[in-house]
Amino acid sequence: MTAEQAIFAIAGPICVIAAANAVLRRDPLTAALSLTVTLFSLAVLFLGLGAPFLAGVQIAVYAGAIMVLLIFVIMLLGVSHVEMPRLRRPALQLAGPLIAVALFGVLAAAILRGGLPPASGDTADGSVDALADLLFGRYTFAFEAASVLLLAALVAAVVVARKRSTEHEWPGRR
Amino acid sequence: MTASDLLVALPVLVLAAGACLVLLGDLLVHADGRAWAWVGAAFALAAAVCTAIPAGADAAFAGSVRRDGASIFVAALVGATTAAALLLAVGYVRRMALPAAEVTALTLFSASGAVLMASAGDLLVVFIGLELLSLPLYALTGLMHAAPHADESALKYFLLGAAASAVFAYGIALVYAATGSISIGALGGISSPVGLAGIALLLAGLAFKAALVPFHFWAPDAYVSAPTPATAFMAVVAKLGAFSALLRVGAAITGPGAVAVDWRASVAVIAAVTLVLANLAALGQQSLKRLLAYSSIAHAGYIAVAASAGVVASAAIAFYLVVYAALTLGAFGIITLLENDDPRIDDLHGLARRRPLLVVALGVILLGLTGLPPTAGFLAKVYVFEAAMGAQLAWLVVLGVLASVVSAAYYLRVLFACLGEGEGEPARGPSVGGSVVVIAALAVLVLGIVPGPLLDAVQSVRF
Amino acid sequence: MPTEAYLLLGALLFALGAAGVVTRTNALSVLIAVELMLNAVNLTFVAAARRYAELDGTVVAFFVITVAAAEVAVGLGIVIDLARRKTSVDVDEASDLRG
Amino acid sequence: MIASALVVVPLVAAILCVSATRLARPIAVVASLAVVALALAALISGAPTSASVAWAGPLHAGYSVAADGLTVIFLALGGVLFAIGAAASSRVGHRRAYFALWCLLIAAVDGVFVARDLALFFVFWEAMLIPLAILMWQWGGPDRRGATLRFLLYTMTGSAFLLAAIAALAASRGTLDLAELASRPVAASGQLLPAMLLLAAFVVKLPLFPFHAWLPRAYVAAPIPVALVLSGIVAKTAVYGIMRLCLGLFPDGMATAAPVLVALAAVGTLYGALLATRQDDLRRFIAFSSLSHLNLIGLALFAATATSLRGAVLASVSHGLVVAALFLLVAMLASRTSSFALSRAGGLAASTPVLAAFSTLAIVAAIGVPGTSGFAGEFTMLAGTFERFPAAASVATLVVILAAMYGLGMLRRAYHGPPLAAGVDLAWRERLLVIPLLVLVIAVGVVPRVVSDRIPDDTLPSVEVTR
Amino acid sequence: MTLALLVALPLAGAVPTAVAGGLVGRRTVGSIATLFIALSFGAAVAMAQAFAAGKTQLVAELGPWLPIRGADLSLVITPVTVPLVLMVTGVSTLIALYSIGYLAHDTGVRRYFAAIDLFVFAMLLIVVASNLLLLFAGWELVGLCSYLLIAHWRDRPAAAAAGVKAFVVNRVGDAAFLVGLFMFLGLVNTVDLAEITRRVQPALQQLTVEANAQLFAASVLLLIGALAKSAQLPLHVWLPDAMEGPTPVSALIHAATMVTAGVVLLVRLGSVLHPDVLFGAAIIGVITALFAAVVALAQIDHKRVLAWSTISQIGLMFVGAGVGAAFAALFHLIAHAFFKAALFLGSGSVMHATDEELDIRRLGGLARRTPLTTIAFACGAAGLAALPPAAGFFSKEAIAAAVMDRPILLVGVLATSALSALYAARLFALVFVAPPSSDQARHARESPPVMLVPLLALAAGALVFGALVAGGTVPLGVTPSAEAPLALSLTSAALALAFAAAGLAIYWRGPRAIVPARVSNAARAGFGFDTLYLAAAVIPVRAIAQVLEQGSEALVQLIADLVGRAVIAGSALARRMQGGYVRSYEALLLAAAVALLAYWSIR
Repeated sequence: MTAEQAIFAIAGPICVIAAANAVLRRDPLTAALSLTVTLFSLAVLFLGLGAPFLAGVQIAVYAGAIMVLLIFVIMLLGVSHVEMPRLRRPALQLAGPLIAVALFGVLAAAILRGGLPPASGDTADGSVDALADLLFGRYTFAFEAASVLLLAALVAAVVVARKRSTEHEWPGRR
Repeated sequence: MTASDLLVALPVLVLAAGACLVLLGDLLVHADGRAWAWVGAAFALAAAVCTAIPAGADAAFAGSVRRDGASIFVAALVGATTAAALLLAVGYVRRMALPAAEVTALTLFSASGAVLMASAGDLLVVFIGLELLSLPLYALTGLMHAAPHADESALKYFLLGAAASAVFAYGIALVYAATGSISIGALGGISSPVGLAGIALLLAGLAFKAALVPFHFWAPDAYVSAPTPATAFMAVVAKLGAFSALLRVGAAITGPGAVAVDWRASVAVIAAVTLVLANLAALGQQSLKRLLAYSSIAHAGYIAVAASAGVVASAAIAFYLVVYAALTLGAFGIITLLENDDPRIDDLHGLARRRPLLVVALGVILLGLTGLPPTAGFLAKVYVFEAAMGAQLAWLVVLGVLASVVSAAYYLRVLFACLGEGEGEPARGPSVGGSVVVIAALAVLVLGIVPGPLLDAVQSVRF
Repeated sequence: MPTEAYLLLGALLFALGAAGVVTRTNALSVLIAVELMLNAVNLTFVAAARRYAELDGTVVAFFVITVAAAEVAVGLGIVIDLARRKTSVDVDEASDLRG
Repeated sequence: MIASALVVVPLVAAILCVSATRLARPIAVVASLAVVALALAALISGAPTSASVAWAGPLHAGYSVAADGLTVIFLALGGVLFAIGAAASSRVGHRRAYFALWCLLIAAVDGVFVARDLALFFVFWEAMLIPLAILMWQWGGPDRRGATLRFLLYTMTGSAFLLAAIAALAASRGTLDLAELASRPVAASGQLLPAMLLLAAFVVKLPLFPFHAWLPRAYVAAPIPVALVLSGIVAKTAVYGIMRLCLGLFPDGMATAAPVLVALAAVGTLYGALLATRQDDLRRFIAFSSLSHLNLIGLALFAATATSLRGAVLASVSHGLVVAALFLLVAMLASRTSSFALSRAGGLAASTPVLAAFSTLAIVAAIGVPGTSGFAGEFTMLAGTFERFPAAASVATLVVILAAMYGLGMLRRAYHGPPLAAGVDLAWRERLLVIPLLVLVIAVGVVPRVVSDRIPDDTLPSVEVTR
Repeated sequence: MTLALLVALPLAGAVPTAVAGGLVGRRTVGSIATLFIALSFGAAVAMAQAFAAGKTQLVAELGPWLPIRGADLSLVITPVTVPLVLMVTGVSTLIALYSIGYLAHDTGVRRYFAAIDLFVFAMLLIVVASNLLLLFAGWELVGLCSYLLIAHWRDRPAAAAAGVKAFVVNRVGDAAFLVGLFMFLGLVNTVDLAEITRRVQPALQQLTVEANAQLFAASVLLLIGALAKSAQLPLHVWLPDAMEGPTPVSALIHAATMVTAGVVLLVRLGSVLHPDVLFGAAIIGVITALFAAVVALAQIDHKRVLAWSTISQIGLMFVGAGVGAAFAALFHLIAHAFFKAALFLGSGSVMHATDEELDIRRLGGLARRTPLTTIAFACGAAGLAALPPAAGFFSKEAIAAAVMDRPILLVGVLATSALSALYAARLFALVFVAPPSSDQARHARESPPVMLVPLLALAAGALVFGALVAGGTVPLGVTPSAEAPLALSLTSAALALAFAAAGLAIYWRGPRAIVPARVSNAARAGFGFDTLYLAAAVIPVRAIAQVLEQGSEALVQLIADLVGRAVIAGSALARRMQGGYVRSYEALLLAAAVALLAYWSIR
C-alpha cells in the first residue's frame, strides 16, 4: 500500500461521509461545518495527488476564507433559519436522491468504461515555481480575467445587499 | 504580453476598463447618475468600434484569446447592444432612483464576460467569461429593491446559475480528464465515455445561459424583476455569449463516429422543446415583460434551430442575433418608456391614441418578433430555416414555422391591445430611450428591406 | 491509485451536491451543496492533472476556487437581501413568481 | 418599372392618407384606379414591366417583379374592387388610419401578383395579413376579435408551410427566382411534398373545403368593404398562387395529388351551396356561396387543363365582381332593415325596386346564368375539368341546381312576398357603387375572351388533354 | 346581318326598357318593347322571303365567346328553323301587344316588358344558335325569363315560390344538359353543331362499344335537359305551378315557345343523338301525353287545364321528334303555338273579364257577355281538340302518320287526341256555355281591343294554319316523312269529333262528376308527383343541408376551436412547469442534464 493509497483510503471515506452529512443536515451550520471537513479531507487528497500548494490554498482560501464567510452569514442571519422538520414537497425530496443516484450511475458507468488516454509515467513538478510560471505565463489572461471577476463580484455583492436609505416607490404592478 | 496581445483582447479590456473607471469616477466625482450611463455607453460603443482596429494576430495570451470573424462580430454586437441598453437606462435610472454608476459598471462587466466567452481560446476562459457575464446579472436582477419580487428572482437566478456553473465546470473537468487539455480544440478528438459525458455537461451549462428549455426557468422571473434596460441587456448579451460559446464548442466537436451528428441532434431536440414550450408559455401571459421573456426564450429556440445545423449556419445565426438584438432592445425599450414598469397587456389599451408613434414602433417590432415581412425578423427566420433545411432538419423547420404561428397569437394580442379603447398613458416628450426605440424599429424595418450590407458582413462570421 | 478512483469519488461528491441542491430548502444549505459540486470539479481536475503529469489542471482548480469565492460573495449578498425582506431564507417561500 | 410602380403607388398613397384626413378616401380611390390604369398600361404598352434587384442574396432571395397577362387580369380586378371598396367606406371612423391601411393592403396585394421571386411573394403574401387584420379588428362587427384571430392564425398556419417550403427550396435549389426554378424543374417524384407545402397556404386562403373554418366568421365580422376585398381579391391571391407557384413549379406533384384535391373541391362546391341554402345572415349566405364558388375554382385549378385554368381565371374575375356587388347590395339592404338577417327582410321589392333589380342581377350572375360573367367562368371550368375528371366535374355540375335554390331562395325571402320591411330605394350614390360592377359582370359575360385571351400560354399546361 | 338583327332587336328592346323605362309611361314602355319584337318579326319575314327565293342557309359570325372550341357567338338559320323563327317572333309580337292591355294597371310593366324582350332574344338564340353552347345560353336565359315572369307579381308568395320551382327544376335539366355537353365536347372536341353533326353522323354506324356508350350517355343527358325544359315526365312538375305568372306569360313562354324548346333541341340534334335515346324520347312523350291529358281532365282551374294540356301536347311533339318525324313535330309545335296561345290569351281575357276568376266551376255563360273572346277561344279549343279543319287536326294527323308502324305509339297518340278533345270541350263548355255560377261570371265584360286583336289573330292562325301547311301553301322547311293514309285521317277526325261532342254534352249544363272523387282528386293533384318530389328530393336536400350545418360545419368549426383550445391547454401546461419553486427548477435542470449525460455517455 503506497502512501497515496493510504491517503485515499482514509481521506476518501471521510470526505464522502462529511459531504453526505453536509447535504442531509437540515441545519445549515452543521452542514457548513461538515463541508469544512470535506474541504479538509480534499486538501489531504490533493496532497496525495502531488499538489501540495493547491492543498494549502484549499485550506487557506476555501476553508479559511470562504467557509468562514459562509458561517459568519449563517450566524448573522440567526439559527432560526433551520429548515422546518416536516417533509415538504415530497416529490422533490424524492427527486433529489433519484437524480443523485442517476447522475452518479451514469457518470460511474462512463468512468468505468475507461477509454481515457494512457497516464503519463512521470510526475509533474508541483512546485510553487512551476505553478507560478504557468499562472503568470500561459494563464496570464485568465488570471487577469479572474481578477476582474472578483471585482465584479464585489460590486455585485455590495449593490445587491446594500440597504436603501429611501425605498423608492416602484411604479409597476404588484 | 505584446501590443498585439492587447489589441486582440482590446474589446474586453475596454469594457472592463470602462467598468472600473465608472466605479472610480463615482467615488471621486459627484455627478448626476445619468452621466455614468452616458459614460458607460460611450465605453461600450468604443469597445464595438475598436473591433475594427486590426490586431495583427489571430490569437493572444498563449491562445487564451482569439480574434476571428465571430469574436469581432460578437464584440461589436455586444458593444452596440450594451451602449443601447445603457442609453435606455439614462432616463430609467433616474426615474427609478437606481445607483447609476453601479448599474453601469455591472453592465459593462457583464458585457466583457460575454465578449470573453466569444473570444475564448480555451474552456477555462469560457468559464471565467461565463461567470463574469453571470455574476453582475444576478446582482442586476436583485437590484430593484422596490420591485415586489426582485429578491426572489435574484435568488432563483443565482441558485440555478450556480448549479449550472458547477455543471459546466464539471463538464470542463471531465473533458480535461478525457483529453488532458482544456483547449476548445481538444474537444475534437473525444471518443471516450468520460469525454462525451463532459461534452453533454458543457451543452447543459451553455444551454442554461442561452435560456434554452428545460434550462430556462430563471429567465422569466429574472427578466420581469430586473430593471428593464438590464432585462434588454441580459436578453441579448447573455444569449450572445452563450451561443457563441455553444457554437464554438459545437464547431470543435468533429470527433470520430457520430459525435458531431449527436451534438447537432441534441441541440435540435433542445431547440424543438424550446420552441414548443416557450411559445406555449408565452401565450398565456398577462404581463408584457413576462411575455417578452418567454418570447426571448422562444427566439433562443430559433437560434438553436440554426445552431443544430452546425457551423455552416454561422452567418444565419449572426444575422438572427443582430436582428434579435434590435428587436429585444426595441421591445424592452418601449417598456422603459411607459409609466408602468411591469405593464399588463390590458394596460396598453388606448396607447395607440395617446402615443401613436410609440405604437407604430411597437408594431414594427412585434411584426419583427413574429417574423413577418417586411421586417428583418422575417429574413432572419428565413435564413435560419434555410440553414436548417440545408442540414436536412425539415421536421424542425416545420415545428419552427408552426411555433411562430403560436407566437403570432401573442404578439398580435399585444398589438391589438394597443389599438383597444382605454385610458392609455399621457404623451411624453422625446427622450434618449425613445430615440433608441425608434432607431431599433427603423433598423428592423430597414434591415428587412435593405439587408444586403449586413448579410455581406455576417458572411465573415464563422464560429 | 488509478485516476478512475478519484473520478468516481468526484462523481459521488457531485451527485451528493446535486441531491442537496434539490432537497435543501435553506438557501445557505443550497449554497453549501453547490460548493460541494465545485469541489468535485476540483478533485477531478487535480486527479486528471496528476494522470497527465501536468500542472494545468491544478491551475484551473485555482481558478475554480476563485470563481467559487466570487459566487459565494454574490450569493451571500443575495441571501442577506432576501433575509432582510422576507425574514426567511427558505427557498420554498420565495415562490410568488410563477406561470 | 411598371411592376414596381404597382406596389409603390399605393405605398405612397398610404403615406398621403396619413397626412390628409379629409382627402384620405379620394386618395385611396385614386390609388386603386391608378393600379387599374397601370395594369392596363402594362398590358397595352408592351413595354418591359419587370425589374430585378439584388435583395438578400445569401438567402437566395431577390427583388424580382414583372407583370404579365395573368398578373394584369388580377391587378385590374383588384384595382376595381379596391376603388369601389374605398368609395363604399364612407362612414368610417379614424379615416386616416383606415385608408392608410387600405392602401397598404393594395400595395401588398399588388405585390403578390407582381412578385417573381418566392421569398418576395411570401413577403407580400404575409404583408396582406396585417392591414387586413387591423381593418377587421378595429372597424369590424361584434364578433371581430374572435373572427380576426381565427382568420389570422388559420391563414398564418397555412403560410407557415409555405415558408417551410420556401426554405426547403432555397436550401435545395439555391434560388428562389420563379423563372429559374421553373427552368430547372424538380424530378417528378420529388414534386409532391413541395407542392403540398406550397398549397397549404393557398387552400386556407382560398379556402378549400374543409379548411374554411375562418370564412363565415370573417365575412360576418369584417366591415363590408373589407369583406368585399377579402373575398373579391384576397381570396384570388390563392388562385393566382396555385396557378403560378403550385402548377407552375410542380405540375407533376399537383397531378399526383389531384384526385384527392379534386374530390375535396367537388365536395366543397356542393357543401358551400347546400349550407348557403340555410343561412339567415346575409353575410353568411355570401360566405357559403363564395365557398361554393371558390371550391369550384379550386376544382378547375386542380384539374389543371388549359381550359379549366382559363375558366378558373374567368371565374375568379367573375366571383370578384359578383361578390363585391353582393356585399354592397346586402349592406344596402341591411341599412334598410337595420339587420343583416334575411328573416327581417321580406317583400322589400315593393319599396326598393332598384335594389331588388340590382340584387336579382347580381344573384343571376352568381348562379351562373349565361350572359353574365358567372356563366363564362363556371362553364369553362367545368368543361375543362370534365376533360380530366369527368366524375368530379359531373358531381360539381349539380351545383347549378343548388345555386338556383340558394340564390333565388334568397331573393324570394328578401324581396318577394308581402312587404314585411320597407325602406327608401337606392340613392344615386349607392347605385353608382354597384353599377360599374354589374356592367363589368355583363361585359365579361359577353366577351370573356377579353379576359381569357390575356392569360399567357406559359401559365397554362403545354399539352392539352385530348381524348 | 338580318340574322343578327333578328336576334339583337329584342335584346336591344330589353335594355332601354329595363334601364330607362321609368322615364316614360306604362303604355309607352309596352309599345316600345312590342315594337322591337315586331321589328324582329319583320326581320324574320324578310329572311323567310330570302329563303323562299332559294337561299339555303344564313350565317352570322359575331366573334368569339368562350375559350372553348366552337364556342363562338355565331348564328345560323336554315329552312327548318325559319318557320320557328317566324312563329316565335310573330306570336311574341301578338302576345306582347296583348300584354299592353292586360297589364295596363300593373306597376311592374317595365321589368315585365324587359323580361319579355329578353325572353324573345333568348328563345331566338335557342333556335338559331350555331353551336350547342350558345344554344344552352338561350336555354338558360329563357329559364331565367320564365322565373322572372312567373314571379312577376312579387307580393304573391305563391308566384315567387312557383318561379323558384320552375327555375330549379329547369336547372336539374340544365345540369344534365351541361354534362351531356361536356361529353360531346369530349367526344368531338367542339360544340359547333354543324361540326358535331359532320363528325358524329358518319361515325354513328361504326361506333366502338365505348364511344357508343358515351354517345348514349350524352344523349340521355341532353334528353333529360329537354324533358325538364319541355315539362315532360318526370320533370313536368314546374309547369302547372308556373300558371302563377301573368297569363300572357303563360301563353308565350309556357305554351307557345319556351316549353317547346325541348322539341326544338331534339329536332336540331336529331341526327346526332343516339337512336335508342331518341326512341326513348318518343316513349316518354307518349306516356307524358296520356298522363297529362288525364290530369288535364280533372283540373278545375282553367289555366291549369291549359298547362296540363300543354304538357300533353308537347308529349305528342316528343313522339314526333323521337321517331324522327321532324316535320310532324315542328308542325304540331307551331300549330300548338297558335291554338294554345289563343287559348291562354282567351283564358287571360276571361280572367280580365271576371276579376281574375280561375275556377271553372265558378264561371260559365261567358259566351253571351264576351262574344269575341268566346269565338277566339272556340277556335283555339278546336285546334286543341284536333277538330278538322283546325290546325291541330292536321298536325296530330302528321304525328299519327309518323308512328303508323309502331302500334303502341299510335294508340297512345290517338288516345291522347281523343282525351284532348274531351277536355277541350269540357273547358269550353264549362266556361262559356254552362249557366253562369258566380257574380263575376254574370258581370263579365269584354276585354279592350288591344287584347282582342292579338287574340283573334292567333285564333285565326289556330284555325287556318294547319290547312295552309297541309295544303302546301306554307312550307315548313322539312318535307313530311309519311303521308297520312285516309283511314287514319278519318279515324282521328272521328275520334276528335266524338270526344268533343261527348265533352260538350256532358258539361253543357255545368260541372259534373263522372268519376269517383278520389280518382279525380288524385288526378287533379297530378297524381302526387309534387308530393313525391317533396319527399324524395326537397326534404332530403333540406335535411342534408341541415345535417351539414349542424354536423359537419359545426365539426369544422369545432376542430378549429379544439386546435385553439389544445394550444391554450398546452399553454397552461407549459406555464404549470413554471411552478414558482426553485427546487423543482433545479430538479428539472439536473434531470435534463442527466438525460443529456445518459444520451451521450451510454451508447
